[in-house]
Amino acid sequence: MWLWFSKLGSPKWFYELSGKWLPWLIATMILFLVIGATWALLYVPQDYQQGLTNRIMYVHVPVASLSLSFFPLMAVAGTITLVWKMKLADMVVKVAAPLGAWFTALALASGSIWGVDTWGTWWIWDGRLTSLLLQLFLLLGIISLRSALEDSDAAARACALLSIVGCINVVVIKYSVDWWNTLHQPGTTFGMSSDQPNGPEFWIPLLIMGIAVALFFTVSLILATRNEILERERRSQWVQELVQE
Amino acid sequence: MKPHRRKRLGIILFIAAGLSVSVGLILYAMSQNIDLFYTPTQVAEGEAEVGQRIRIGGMVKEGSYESAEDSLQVRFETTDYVNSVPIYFEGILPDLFREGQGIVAEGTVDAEGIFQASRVLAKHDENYMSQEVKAALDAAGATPENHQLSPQPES
Amino acid sequence: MTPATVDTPGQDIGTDASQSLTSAVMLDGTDLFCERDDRILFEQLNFTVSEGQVLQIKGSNGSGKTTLLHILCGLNDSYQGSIRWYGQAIETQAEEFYGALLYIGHRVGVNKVLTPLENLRWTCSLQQQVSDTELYRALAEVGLRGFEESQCFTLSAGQQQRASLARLLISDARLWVLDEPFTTLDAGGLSLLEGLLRSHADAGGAVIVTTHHDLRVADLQQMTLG
Amino acid sequence: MNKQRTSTGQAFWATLQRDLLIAYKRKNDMANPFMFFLIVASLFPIGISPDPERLAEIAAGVLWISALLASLLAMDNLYRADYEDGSLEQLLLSPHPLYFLVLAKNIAHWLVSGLPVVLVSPLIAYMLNLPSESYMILFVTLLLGTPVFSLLGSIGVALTVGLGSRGLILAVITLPMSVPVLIAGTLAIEQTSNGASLSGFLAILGAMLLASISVAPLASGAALRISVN
Repeated sequence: MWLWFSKLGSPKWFYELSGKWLPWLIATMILFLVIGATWALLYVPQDYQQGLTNRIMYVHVPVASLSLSFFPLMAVAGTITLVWKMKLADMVVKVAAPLGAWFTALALASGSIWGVDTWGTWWIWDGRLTSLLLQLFLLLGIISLRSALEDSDAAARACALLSIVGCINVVVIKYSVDWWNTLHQPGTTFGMSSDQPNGPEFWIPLLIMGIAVALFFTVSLILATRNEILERERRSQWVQELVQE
Repeated sequence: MKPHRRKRLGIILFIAAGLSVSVGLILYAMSQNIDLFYTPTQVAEGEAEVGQRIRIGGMVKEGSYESAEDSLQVRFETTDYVNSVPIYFEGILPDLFREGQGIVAEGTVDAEGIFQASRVLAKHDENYMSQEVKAALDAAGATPENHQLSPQPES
Repeated sequence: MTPATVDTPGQDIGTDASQSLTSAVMLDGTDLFCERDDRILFEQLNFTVSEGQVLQIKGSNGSGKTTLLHILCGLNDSYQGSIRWYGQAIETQAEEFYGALLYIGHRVGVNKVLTPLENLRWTCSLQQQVSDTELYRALAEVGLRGFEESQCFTLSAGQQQRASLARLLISDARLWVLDEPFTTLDAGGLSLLEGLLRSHADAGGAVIVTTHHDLRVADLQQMTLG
Repeated sequence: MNKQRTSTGQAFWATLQRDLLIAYKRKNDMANPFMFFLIVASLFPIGISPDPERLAEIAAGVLWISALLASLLAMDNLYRADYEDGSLEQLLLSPHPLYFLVLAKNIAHWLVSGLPVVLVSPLIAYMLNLPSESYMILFVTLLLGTPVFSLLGSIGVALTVGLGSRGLILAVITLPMSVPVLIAGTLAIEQTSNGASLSGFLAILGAMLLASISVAPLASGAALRISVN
């Protein structure tokens, strides 16, 4: 187990392993994305109230739920960076921040498009929206701290620390804005039979889209990490050999 | 015990004590009414003071919607299927506003028990149904619980 | 125990004075490696400092002298290798180590708006209790009599350096780590500091110092970085 | 020559006294955040409307935001001088737990930058036409909330102390983290005037204060080590 852990920390090992996985991951992602998107856009029945607008759910829900996973991910990777000084973990913290910012921005944008039709407003200072907006600000803060610190080692640890502090803060912000103002719907529980609300004809495409977006997230994270590995290890022998080929 | 061990233990205890007291305070705060979000029943029972700025959440009662011909004034009742509170509002309602739909209104309760809303927002519920299913459910006399707004804001 | 001097490629380390066999090894580093911004500052670096010894570290600008001192003091932990205090890892006895360590950096730790007296009082109080008489005596000894109560921004750089060096007179720390302590001192200051180093070593203390100044002390080791 | 070691408590007091002494000798640094608070708070009536009723509505928010910005402005000199003159290295090399030394610096900093703002807030509240029954709530909530600003800001400033230009990045890092306190503080004033439970809000602010006293100095200490490294 420990061997596996330290092996995983080696950028070279990760690069080679992820290189083997990537084609499969990308293929699965495209498959799920095509099926999910076609189903969601063309075949999901219209909602009895929202009509076609409802279909933005198939983008918004997967993206928004994934964007909540960035801070925990970065906090875990940051802890590993601080405690074990694993370079790979720092690379994950580094590439996850901009990716998280994009996901959060997309969640906000898709939610806002949905909101204009259902709530009657593009933006509202609701608990979930506000906490997601503040999460975006915190991520942007981490990105700008990284770019401001010249020393890569100091930047790695500073961002790791800020990710951990930020993760705690996202939780506190979430609770504080929740009792501040709430409009967003609660989470939906899905029914198993098609003659109930939230039947399979709604949630199966959502599940497929969820898997597709999660795969997209994984693939982007791996690709960005691979980029970062090449960038940082550009002077090492194995990267030189790779370039030669 | 070595002195530095004792010191470290001291810090840990200090921090743990601080954190546990703060958790206790949060639990206490949760037991207090701090968010001023009321259900129609709470308003009907007079829990909200007159003139106090609150938010009320409930469903628009079927058949209660009336609007003026020449102005934006509307009147409807909001209900949690136990009690209803009449709401008076002047302004543009959101597209999703319709009878049987969940809403959140901000405003004050006046002396006659009418809620003077300064803002009405449609709260779309967490249930999705195709139009056919909805029709089938209605035909079968579905209970309102299926699309009842949760009485408390999510937390 | 690793010997004090190891011939390593790229590292020119040599001893000028024989090492006393009887005294205990205070601080030793084994196989130290440090890399900064893709540049290797030093690798396979070994050293030992025993009681009564002065270790002088030389090297050109940017050769990593200050980084090495930071590593020895635990201010910097981005290195590989092991550093031990009386044969044991520092983390296991941090309080003993930091109680016995006196570090004066390149930036001497003298606040500009405070007076030498107030500065000295605070830095000393981080380690040990001192009385005002001791503080006054130490400041007088480093040549700051009459300046005890003037704010440090009115003093010259050399005087500020002397204010920081007054700690050497008060502290009972066994290990002194000094980063370029001679730079701003005048001739009087030089011989004063040299005298302090000598008497500290004679009393069984150890000194690690970066300087290009020729030190005249009994048990001197030299190490050149870069 | 074996000398008596200082206890952690003595090192804590020495650090607190030193920082207060420095603040006393640099009265400008002490006065600036205070002046800033007064000026920012008085910009709102000028910028929005001098109408007493509208002012009364926004007064709580204006006071809290001004206090937050004033605290942010004051943060910068918490560790900067120490970083530049090497005192920070001495602090980190002390045998005493860094947690308490950082806490001492944070307390000293709040006493000179946060407390004056709290003390003058009822006066500004009067000028902004805040309903008089809210004065006490404002005062108490600011008293509980501004130390949290200092403790959280300390983490941000410790992370950025080595940077040449840190003003804006400090704001970008610190301001979002301060939002929960801002919400609790302004809601406390607004909602209690509507009849909500005051003790609930005070409990929340107290919880935030205790939690940040417990955790923030640890993070600040770690951040200082990173910055000196």
